[in-house]
Amino acid sequence: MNLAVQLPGLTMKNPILPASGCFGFGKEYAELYDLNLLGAITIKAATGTARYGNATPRVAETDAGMLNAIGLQNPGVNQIMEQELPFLANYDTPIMANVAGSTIEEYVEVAQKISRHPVIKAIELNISCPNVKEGGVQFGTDPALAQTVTAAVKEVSTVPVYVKLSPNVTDITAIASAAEAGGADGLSLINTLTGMQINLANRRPLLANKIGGLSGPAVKPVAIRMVYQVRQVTDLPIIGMGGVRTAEDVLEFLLAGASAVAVGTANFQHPFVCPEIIQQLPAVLEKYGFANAVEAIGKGHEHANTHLSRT
Amino acid sequence: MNLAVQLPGLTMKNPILPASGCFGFGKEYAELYDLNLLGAITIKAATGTARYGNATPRVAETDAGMLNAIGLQNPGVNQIMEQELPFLANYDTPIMANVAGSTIEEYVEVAQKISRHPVIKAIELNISCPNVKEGGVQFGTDPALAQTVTAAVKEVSTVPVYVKLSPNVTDITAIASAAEAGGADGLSLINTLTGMQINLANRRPLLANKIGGLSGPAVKPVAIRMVYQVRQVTDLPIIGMGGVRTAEDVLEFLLAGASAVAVGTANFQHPFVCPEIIQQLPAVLEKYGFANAVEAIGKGHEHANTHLSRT
Amino acid sequence: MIHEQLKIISKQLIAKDTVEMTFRGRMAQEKILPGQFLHLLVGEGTNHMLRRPISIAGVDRQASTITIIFKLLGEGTNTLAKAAPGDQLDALGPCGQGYPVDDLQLEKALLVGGGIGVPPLYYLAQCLKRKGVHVTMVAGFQNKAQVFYENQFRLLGNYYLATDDGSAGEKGFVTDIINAEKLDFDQYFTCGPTGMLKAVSTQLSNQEGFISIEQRMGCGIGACFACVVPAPDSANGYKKICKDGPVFRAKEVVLT
Amino acid sequence: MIHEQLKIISKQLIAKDTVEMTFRGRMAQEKILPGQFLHLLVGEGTNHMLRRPISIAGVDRQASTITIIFKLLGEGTNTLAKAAPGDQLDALGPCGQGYPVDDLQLEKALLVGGGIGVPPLYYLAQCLKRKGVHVTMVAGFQNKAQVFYENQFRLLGNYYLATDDGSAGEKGFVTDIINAEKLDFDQYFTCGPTGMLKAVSTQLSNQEGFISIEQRMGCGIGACFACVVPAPDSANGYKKICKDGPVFRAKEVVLT
Ligand SMILES: Cc1cc2nc3c(=O)[nH]c(=O)nc-3n(C[C@H](O)[C@H](O)[C@H](O)COP(=O)(O)OP(=O)(O)OC[C@H]3O[C@@H](n4cnc5c(N)ncnc54)[C@H](O)[C@@H]3O)c2cc1C
Ligand SMILES: Cc1cc2nc3c(=O)[nH]c(=O)nc-3n(C[C@H](O)[C@H](O)[C@H](O)COP(=O)(O)OP(=O)(O)OC[C@H]3O[C@@H](n4cnc5c(N)ncnc54)[C@H](O)[C@@H]3O)c2cc1C
Ligand SMILES: Cc1cc2nc3c(=O)[nH]c(=O)nc-3n(C[C@H](O)[C@H](O)[C@H](O)COP(=O)(O)O)c2cc1C
Ligand SMILES: Cc1cc2nc3c(=O)[nH]c(=O)nc-3n(C[C@H](O)[C@H](O)[C@H](O)COP(=O)(O)O)c2cc1C
Ligand code: FES
Ligand code: FES
Repeated sequence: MNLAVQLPGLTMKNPILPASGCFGFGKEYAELYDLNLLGAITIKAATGTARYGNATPRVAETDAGMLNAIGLQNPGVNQIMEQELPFLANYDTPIMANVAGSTIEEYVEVAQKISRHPVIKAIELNISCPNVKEGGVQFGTDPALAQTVTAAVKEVSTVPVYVKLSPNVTDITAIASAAEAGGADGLSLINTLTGMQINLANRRPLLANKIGGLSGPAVKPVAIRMVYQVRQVTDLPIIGMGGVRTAEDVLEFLLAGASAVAVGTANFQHPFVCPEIIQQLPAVLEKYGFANAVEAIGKGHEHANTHLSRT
Repeated sequence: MNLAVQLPGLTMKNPILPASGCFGFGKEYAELYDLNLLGAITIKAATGTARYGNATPRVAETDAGMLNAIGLQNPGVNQIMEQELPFLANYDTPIMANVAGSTIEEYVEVAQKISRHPVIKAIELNISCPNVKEGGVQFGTDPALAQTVTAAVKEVSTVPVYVKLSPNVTDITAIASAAEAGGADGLSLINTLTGMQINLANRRPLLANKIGGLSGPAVKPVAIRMVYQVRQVTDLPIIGMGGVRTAEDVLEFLLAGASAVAVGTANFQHPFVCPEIIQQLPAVLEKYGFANAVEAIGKGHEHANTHLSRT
Repeated sequence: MIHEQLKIISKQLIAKDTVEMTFRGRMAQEKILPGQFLHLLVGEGTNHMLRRPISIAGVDRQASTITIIFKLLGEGTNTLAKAAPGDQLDALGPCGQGYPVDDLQLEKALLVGGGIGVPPLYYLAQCLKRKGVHVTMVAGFQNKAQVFYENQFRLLGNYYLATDDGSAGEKGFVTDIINAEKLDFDQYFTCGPTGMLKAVSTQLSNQEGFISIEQRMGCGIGACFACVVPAPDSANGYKKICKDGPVFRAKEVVLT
Repeated sequence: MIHEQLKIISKQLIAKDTVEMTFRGRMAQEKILPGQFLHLLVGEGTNHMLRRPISIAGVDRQASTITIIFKLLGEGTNTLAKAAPGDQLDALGPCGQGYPVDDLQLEKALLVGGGIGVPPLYYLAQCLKRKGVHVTMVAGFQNKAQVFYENQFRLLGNYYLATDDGSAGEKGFVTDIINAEKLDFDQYFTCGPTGMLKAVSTQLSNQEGFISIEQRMGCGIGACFACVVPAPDSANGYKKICKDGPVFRAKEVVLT
């Protein structure tokens, strides 16, 4: 069965890509399986200079999910380009660079540099990291800022730009529309929901950063809702994510309107989850009456009224 | 061990109360156990006139949670007062009435009437129901409207007013502060997160209303985070809820800053969950070094810096 | 209705993806009407926050056992099926209102069941037979592999079988059989997918009958309003399937 | 590192809340250093999205078995403990970097373990002994009920025991014993709670030593940056515990 999907900049063999931050720069998973199996790869966020990130503990388990507060740890854009990207040139899987920053200037600098690296086929503009005090989340919650930073990055990027949206907003469609107005080539959603766990024994938030980002199956209904709503206000291609761990989950995102589907947290539970999903996807598509992956995209909207309750 | 907590209007034997909409008007659970065991009871939302609610299906299961789109079905405030409340007069457990509406006038009418019924000891102002097109959710996402409706209801209510907050907002503290400015006596959080599930077989949203409210353990980290954040901006008592199913969960909410803790979805999984939690709470409090329930309230903040990352 | 850990005493696959499970428990001593259901907890921890409603397909008061029959459909029923004899299942029951066997005045009953709507009708057939009522059962299944309890029903009265693909019994729907056989009865009793319920109750709209409805449930005890069905002539305009049903007089509710 | 369904061949409670579990699998044929760990999947479905890291406490290449010892702490370890001989556990391993036994030049080793830090030191003691190194073990536990493997360690060398309450061995901490006994050694190897690691490495700051650190993990393979520890002299300023550790030279990392 033909699983291929075509998104701006990303010619994908199948609609599956690991989500940013859950796959490092690919090296570790490359020891487990052939990265050429993947539709694409999103690498860990890059910032202008190296960041150490937050203190530990940085992760906590929650029911059907987890919290993380890594805090954008990365060696900085230059080192990523020198030390990490050459390895990825060994594969014919398109790479999407997740770009983060504290200021528009930083976003612009990183995007300008990294988009010029030959392995990078698209940029995912991370305006939604909840885990750093100045990590760009204000860009993800204020439509005007979202539009401005998107436009600034679009101007310098030599590859298509996907804007990664934060779910921690009253109206996701407003941010999606702002990104579109800023010239985004695509949207990526959802990043993590902000959450907290308190350690009963020492009576403090378990994560050193106190607040972290909730991901995993627990958030899937929120993610599906947001992809569905965003699909109704824009025609931009959507990379859907949030809680995916099975080929059925992938189909649910495709029906909701995603053109490709990213897998994050599930890699930790099952390190082979991406190739396994890719293997099972044809049977699942067939079971539900689809002849290929493209056919399923957006099909969850055909029976829908156009009017949705405002939420 | 002394589990009693004292909140405006609510003199509670213990900090546990069923959450609105998950306990009807008490009759069904009264057949299973003695309602006098409970700290308080929140009854199903009342509106000005009877509402049928949404079409079915109205519920769906999700990982560690569920979606519901009941749509505020209720027989209307008059009939609730005549047919439902007299039964609750048989118990010495304080009753909190959940009040909903589409307009400020409707909120005011319902609050004015129901607050005068002798069994009603407090009002929970539901400005956060995500499941009806005109169900008041705009009051829960716009701080100015939240303040206005709170003030209007406070003016007519003869009992303390708790404002129930929606988690579907960019900044929960802004709404909390608005409710306080409107004169709220307490806050109640969280209501459900909006979510969706798509039925793969028929390719449409599973709930007839398409979008529903996500509740259950899946959302607990979001709820804890919000209670914790709201605790830092106001001294109003907080009724915490979202995913509670064990006495440990209750302690986590107390540490986060809740003075009482409501249990919703877990009643469906384990109909005896409330009395079971109440029975186990003393041992859990003792295990973690507390001599009574009141001592634990807000104790998760003592090690905390006052500065929190804005999310 | 009581809450009990029911002990599984037997489990078997009686048709494709169809499990028959028998429990022992004091619940069997409660008054249980056919059509009432168990509301079963699935799995451990937080994986399944909602119970699963499954009809009671048989009660043996003497042996103190209750039997259910369920189809493997999704994660919940598959998890239930993994439980083994000796294990306990957390059950609420008997839930809801069943067929009012005691109050019925009739000589000839027509039972019409489709797929997983068949199990409660088996218990109903037993109760009716015990009352001296003559039972005719029309059962519909997708195909031969799905058929179960054919012999058991034949022992209780007339039995007609239809399958969608004709691989067993007549090819067609239960309504085709009712049409073709001109069956004679005082009241009918039907349970199955909504499409079938609509077809049967329309076809038999001149007769008195009872239908049993399925709906996704939350609490299963009448507290959450998840499972309502419009009932235009009732005081509130609706009925709760879990508490007022799942069995209703055919004309009492509006199938949606 | 490989991914394998390890078959449980034995399970026993060896002290209060402490389970010893032995698996059979081809993983036992991999090169496994003491200090390396298994990253174990817990339960089914979505209840546990994170695996649990548990140190390897013994390897028998001939029998093709791997042994772990773990303490029942929370939901994860309690679920693991429910698995029975014959069941399979989904494991990644051997993960991380262990004590570099092959490269070490020493005659006398001091091993200092606290609580669930003791298990990897047992495998280390075996490897060292095999190399002809003289082993002195100082083990600390909360109380007598928690003590395990005392006899096994005694067979491998000197053994000192401390408990917080004095219910077995000396009353006090491992550092008290090191102080009191003026133990003689070339290098030390320690594993246990962070407080103990800090105390031991401060006390022995003039000596060469290795420590093994715990931290909450995501991926367990170096991809998620959950488990970093500051390492001021390294190229990046940090190390990943799951991949570069959990064993480090004592002066390489800063305990937080
Ligand atoms: C009163 C009543 C009696 C029933 N009796 C039987 C019976 O005797 N034998 C039998 O095989 N089945 C019966 N069913 C249907 C049975 O409840 C569902 O097949 C079962 O809940 C599916 O669960 P699952 O996890 O396997 O499927 P999933 O589709 O994974 O379930 C997801 C969710 O949807 C709900 N759901 C899915 N299908 C149905 C359905 N048809 N009705 C209600 N809820 C549903 C589940 O309870 C669960 O909450 C009955 C349903 C009702 C309402
Ligand atoms: C490299 C390494 C080796 C270890 N070796 C052993 C061993 O040999 N024997 C043993 O008993 N324990 C060992 N531990 C600790 C063990 O991983 C935890 O006790 C276990 O994960 C607790 O899980 P739980 O679900 O029972 O507890 P919970 O507290 O419910 O766990 C919740 C979450 O916190 C994590 N967590 C809790 N405590 C720890 C901890 N101390 N270290 C890392 N993560 C933690 C869990 O993995 C899980 O993600 C080791 C830890 C590490 C990092
Ligand atoms: C440990 C961890 C680190 C993450 N780091 C990043 C990141 O650097 N940049 C980013 O845009 N998203 C990051 N995310 C968010 C994921 O890319 C994804 O949007 C989110 O986790 C939802 O998908 P999931 O439920 O499949 O994990 C991270 C998530 C996790 C769990
Ligand atoms: C079936 C159902 C119906 C609900 N109805 C109401 C309601 O009428 N009014 C209200 O304020 N909240 C309502 N809620 C929200 C709950 O009161 C509670 O805020 C939410 O479910 C989170 O708690 P939980 O995770 O313990 O369920 C409802 C929740 C559920 C699951
Ligand atoms: S399932 Fe809750 S009222 Fe019927
Ligand atoms: S746990 Fe993921 S990098 Fe160590």
